[in-house]
Amino acid sequence: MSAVLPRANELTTPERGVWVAMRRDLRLAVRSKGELAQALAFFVIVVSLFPLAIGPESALLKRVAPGVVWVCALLAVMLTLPRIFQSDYLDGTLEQLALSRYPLPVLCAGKMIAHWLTTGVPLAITAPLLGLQFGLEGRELMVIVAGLILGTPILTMLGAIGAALVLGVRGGSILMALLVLPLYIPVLIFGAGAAEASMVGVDVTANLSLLAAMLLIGMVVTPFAAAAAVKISLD
Amino acid sequence: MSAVLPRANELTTPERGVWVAMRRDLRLAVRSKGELAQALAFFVIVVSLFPLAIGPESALLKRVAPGVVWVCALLAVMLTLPRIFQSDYLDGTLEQLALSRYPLPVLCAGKMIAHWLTTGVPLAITAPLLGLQFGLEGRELMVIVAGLILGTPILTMLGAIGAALVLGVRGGSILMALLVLPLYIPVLIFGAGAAEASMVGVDVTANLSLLAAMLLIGMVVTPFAAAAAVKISLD
Amino acid sequence: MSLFKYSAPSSFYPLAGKLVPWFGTLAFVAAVIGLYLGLFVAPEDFQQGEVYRIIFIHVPTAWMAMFIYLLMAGYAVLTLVYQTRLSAMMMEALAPTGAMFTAIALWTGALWGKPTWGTYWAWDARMTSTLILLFLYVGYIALVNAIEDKKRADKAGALLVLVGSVNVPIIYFSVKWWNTLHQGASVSITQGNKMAAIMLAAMAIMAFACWMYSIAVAFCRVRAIILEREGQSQWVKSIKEAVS
Amino acid sequence: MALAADAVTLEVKGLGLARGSRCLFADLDFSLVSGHALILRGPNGVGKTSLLRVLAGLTIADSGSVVLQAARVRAFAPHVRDNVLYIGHANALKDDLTVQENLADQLALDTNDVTLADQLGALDAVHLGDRRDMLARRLSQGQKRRVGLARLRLNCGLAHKSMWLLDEPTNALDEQGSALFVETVNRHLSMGGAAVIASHLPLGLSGPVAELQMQERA
Amino acid sequence: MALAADAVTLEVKGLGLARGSRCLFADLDFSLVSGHALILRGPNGVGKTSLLRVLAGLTIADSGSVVLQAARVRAFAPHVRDNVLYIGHANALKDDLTVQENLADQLALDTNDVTLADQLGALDAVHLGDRRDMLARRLSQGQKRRVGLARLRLNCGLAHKSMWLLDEPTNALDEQGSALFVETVNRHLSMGGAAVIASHLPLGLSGPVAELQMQERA
Ligand code: HEM
Ligand SMILES: Nc1ncnc2c1ncn2[C@@H]1O[C@H](COP(=O)(O)OP(=O)(O)OP(=O)(O)O)[C@@H](O)[C@H]1O
Ligand SMILES: Nc1ncnc2c1ncn2[C@@H]1O[C@H](COP(=O)(O)OP(=O)(O)OP(=O)(O)O)[C@@H](O)[C@H]1O
Ligand SMILES: [Mg+2]
Ligand SMILES: [Mg+2]
Repeated sequence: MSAVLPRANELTTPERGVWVAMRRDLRLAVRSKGELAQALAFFVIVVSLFPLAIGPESALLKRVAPGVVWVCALLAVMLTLPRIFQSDYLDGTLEQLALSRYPLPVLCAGKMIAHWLTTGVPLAITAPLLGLQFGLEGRELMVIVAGLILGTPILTMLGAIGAALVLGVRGGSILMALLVLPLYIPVLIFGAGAAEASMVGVDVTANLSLLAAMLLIGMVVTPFAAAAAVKISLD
Repeated sequence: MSAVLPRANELTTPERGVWVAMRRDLRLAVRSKGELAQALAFFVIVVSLFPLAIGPESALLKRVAPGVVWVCALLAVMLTLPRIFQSDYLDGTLEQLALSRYPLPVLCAGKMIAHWLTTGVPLAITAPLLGLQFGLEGRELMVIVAGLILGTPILTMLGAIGAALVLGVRGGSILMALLVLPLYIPVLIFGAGAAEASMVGVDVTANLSLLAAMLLIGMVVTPFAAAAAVKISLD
Repeated sequence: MSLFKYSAPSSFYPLAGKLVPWFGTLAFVAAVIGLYLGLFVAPEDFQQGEVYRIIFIHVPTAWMAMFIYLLMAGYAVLTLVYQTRLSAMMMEALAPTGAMFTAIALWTGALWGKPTWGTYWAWDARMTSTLILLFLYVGYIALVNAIEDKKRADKAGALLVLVGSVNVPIIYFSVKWWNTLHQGASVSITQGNKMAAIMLAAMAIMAFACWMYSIAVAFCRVRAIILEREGQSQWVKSIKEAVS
Repeated sequence: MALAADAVTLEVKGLGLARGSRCLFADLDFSLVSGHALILRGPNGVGKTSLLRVLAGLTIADSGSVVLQAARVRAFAPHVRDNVLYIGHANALKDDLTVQENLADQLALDTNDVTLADQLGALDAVHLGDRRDMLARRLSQGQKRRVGLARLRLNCGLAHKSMWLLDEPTNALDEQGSALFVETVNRHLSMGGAAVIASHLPLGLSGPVAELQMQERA
Repeated sequence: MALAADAVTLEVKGLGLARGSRCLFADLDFSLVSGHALILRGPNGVGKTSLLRVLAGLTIADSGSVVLQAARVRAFAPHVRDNVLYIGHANALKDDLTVQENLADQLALDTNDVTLADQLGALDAVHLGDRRDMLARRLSQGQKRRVGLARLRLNCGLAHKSMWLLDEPTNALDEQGSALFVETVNRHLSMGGAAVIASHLPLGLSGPVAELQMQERA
């Protein structure tokens, strides 16, 4: 058992850190049955509430469809944000992550990816089905999917920061909503904007490329911001 | 210290049980500063998201206003549901409540009241302001307020049952959303229905009285249902 | 622990104490002059009539709403990079004032909208982004109040404001752009009512008044915060004895 | 003797509980009367906590019966709620309330005639007197346990919950705290109460104490 | 001796920490080298946990310095993350993963060359062999602690986190478990590791052990 080994940190590369954190969270998501389905189901249900609340005129529904779909996607992602850090914080895992051989931003990045794979991706895939319910057609649907693919990771990344800030704060989940939603607004506007544009036949590339730009910036910055937030919450 | 006292259960009347549970939760809500404001702020923000997603045409906005307000109120209440039992479950308080001298349904009733006072009431009070943003006028606003006053307690009561059922389940918050939202649909339909009716000048009493009826039934039944759910989660 | 970190509040406390009355009086005087010019001297607006005079409240407060957030962002950097406690306290002291000005800008704007546009609220780009700014303020205040441990609250608030400030420009332009995409019901605000020099003067003076007011109030609050935070430290005790 | 009137009796007959495929205990028989204590002993995972939860009616046994005060223990039955005081691993403290408020709230569940003076007295006794206005979240591990100890001290005098079910009560307590606990239980027993206590450590209770040694089952 | 190369040293100078109005400790000086253990003693609430968190860089001290491996301890500095293994009151277990998966995930944070065989060996050693595929949520209190014990056992051989900071590690463990813990720490020390342990119970470590008795301050 006391064989001499190379110091493990030579083996602990950043990529591996991302992978370790991501695998862990993905496995948990798969284990707690239906967790994958949940964000999705919430999305579907809330979207379906609107016809009940607004009334059945198909013209009106089609008109508001992109907006409704986007707002609901945004809420679905937001509701699942606590998953990223909450339970790890409560059971002491977060301390262990912070003291692990891997730098915290790397692990945060892994967690973000896992969260996106278990929320954003399923949402983007189902959105078209809901769009059909509201009478949207091919191109419009494609634009919504594209927007969600680009937009949901941004929601996850910004959200992770908020989720980390409210760790251990009572009433945290809704406080987090308070912090995060204003930051989500540009994503909402560009995403829904693209969809609307596609409906009135305006060019959508502008909107989408803005989302892409935000995504790139986010990928560089947010892991560090999230890690900083975690450190603040652990002290 | 060893003075002989009457068995305490002669002193522990149901009303008192309601009061004990309610006071406790209200104090907690007041303590964690801003918790009162949070449901409210969430409500305001999400309502304000829709114009950003749908677009600023005032006619369209006014048309969808009641539906949007109601869906958002519903979500705001739902997001605060975990407050009712979650933390009590995690820190072992719930077991103590279940083993206390007061019957569990009584304590649950107290908790529900506390939750409504800290969510439904503030929502009903703010709703008119948001209605104004969407260009609704006096009577329509009044109907929305009346609907919320009658409807939000039902949301709390039904929600408490769902909240109790998902205790200790990972990803519980969103799973709870799945359980609860379908139950919320009637409330949504009658509430939003009343508001719509007021806009087209139809009589609203039918909708509202249906809400009132649901409220009365709920007050009788739900405390027991919630208590049963708690017992299930504790075993 | 840098020396500055510990000496700052103790030395700043009396300084602020001395300055507050000055800024206070300046604010008061400027406000009186500005309002007098604005409400009585300035001529009536040819198309809007008397209502337009609301501009003398509206515009300065709207400016302050934005400036104060930027200011807070600056303090946020200090807090996170140099971990100076005073900067964090300044943020906490400024936030309510900023929120208030934002609210006033919204309020006066809405009041103004009724007579001029026939509606209290139109989802005009500027209005919307101001509303979002209010949300940002509220979020910060909620977070700082919700966190029990002050040290942590400071850092958390700072990080939030920083992330927010990065978003503010994005938000502003996104909203502007969103609004112009499908032409909304709103009238462009800066549409030409020629501003007489006297109006500009009045507005400038009012803006100055707002600045002075903000500084005065912020200093008062910061003093209160310092007392609350350093309640047990020696110099505060000595002050309290001196007072009582 | 204050409680002689309603002396407490616990009768366990042929009790059995299985978890998944594993049988934790079977045909368990014992009984307990006023003034007596039963200590549950056994290796980790043998089933002490599970047994306590069955006695409290929190878990339903697979076989056998638990009879408290001549009435069968069912989940949350009134006579159980009137007589059983269960303290598990969790401390049931609200982070956002002060120590004294937490104590008051816990007591309010059992009785409504504990004066503030009594509470402060108990807090002093468990060395939390100077922490009484501190938020519970700031307490150390052992101090959190001590709040429960204060509750116990008040209980043996006031609320008359005569059957104590305690799960590793001395965890995280220092020597002085453990001694205080022992003294508290002794007082409770001497006043006609009874207690079932799961613990890995020697407690050194005075008065009639039985031990139940639980064995790992293949 | 496997670790002689990177012998571990901990230097604490004039360390001070206050919480709210209360000063927990001030001008604390001590040092620790390979093969030595330091036991933190003191009444509940005296500051043992707080001190451990400072040493781990989780809490920032108000004054003084902690120097580990000749480099100053800052929050989450690389050399801290490479050398410090901290186990607090929380068990860092995922309820929804099996025991073995939990162990594997915890190890994966420090190293990536622990074979499954090693893991199962360690689980057997802590008497969790037959529980390895059970969900962690079902474990008993003591069994949860034992997973951490298994991690420690693998660590002294494999991951080389040489500075152990352990907060009441024997809580909820039975006699056999505590004995196992002591043996594990002894092995760690004999391999050139070092440990700071907060505990209320006598541990009976062999080898060079210092005790730090912390006093309640007025
Ligand atoms: C709630 C509604 C309103 C909000 C939130 C609002 C917000 C703002 C803001 C943030 C500014 C400063 C912008 C800058 O200086 O770049 C501003 C300036 C101004 N607002 Fe408003 N406004 C509102 C309604 C109105 C209305 C109804 C009018 C008049 C019809 C109006 C007229 C002006 C004028 C003339 C300025 C100064 C021009 C300038 O600074 O470019 N506003 N408003
Ligand atoms: N579903 C299950 N399948 C198999 N065994 C289970 C299951 N659920 C729980 N167990 C076992 O039941 C036992 C629960 O025991 P309990 O918590 O009562 O132990 P304990 O005597 O309190 O131990 P400790 O001294 O560590 O507190 C554990 O050994 C656990 O492994
Ligand atoms: N804000 C505060 N104001 C005053 N005292 C505080 C504050 N926060 C924490 N404390 C005190 O600091 C101490 C924290 O001590 P710590 O948790 O390190 O104790 P410990 O030695 O680990 O005790 P135990 O043996 O019970 O685990 C407690 O006495 C607590 O009352
Ligand atoms: Mg146990
Ligand atoms: Mg401790």
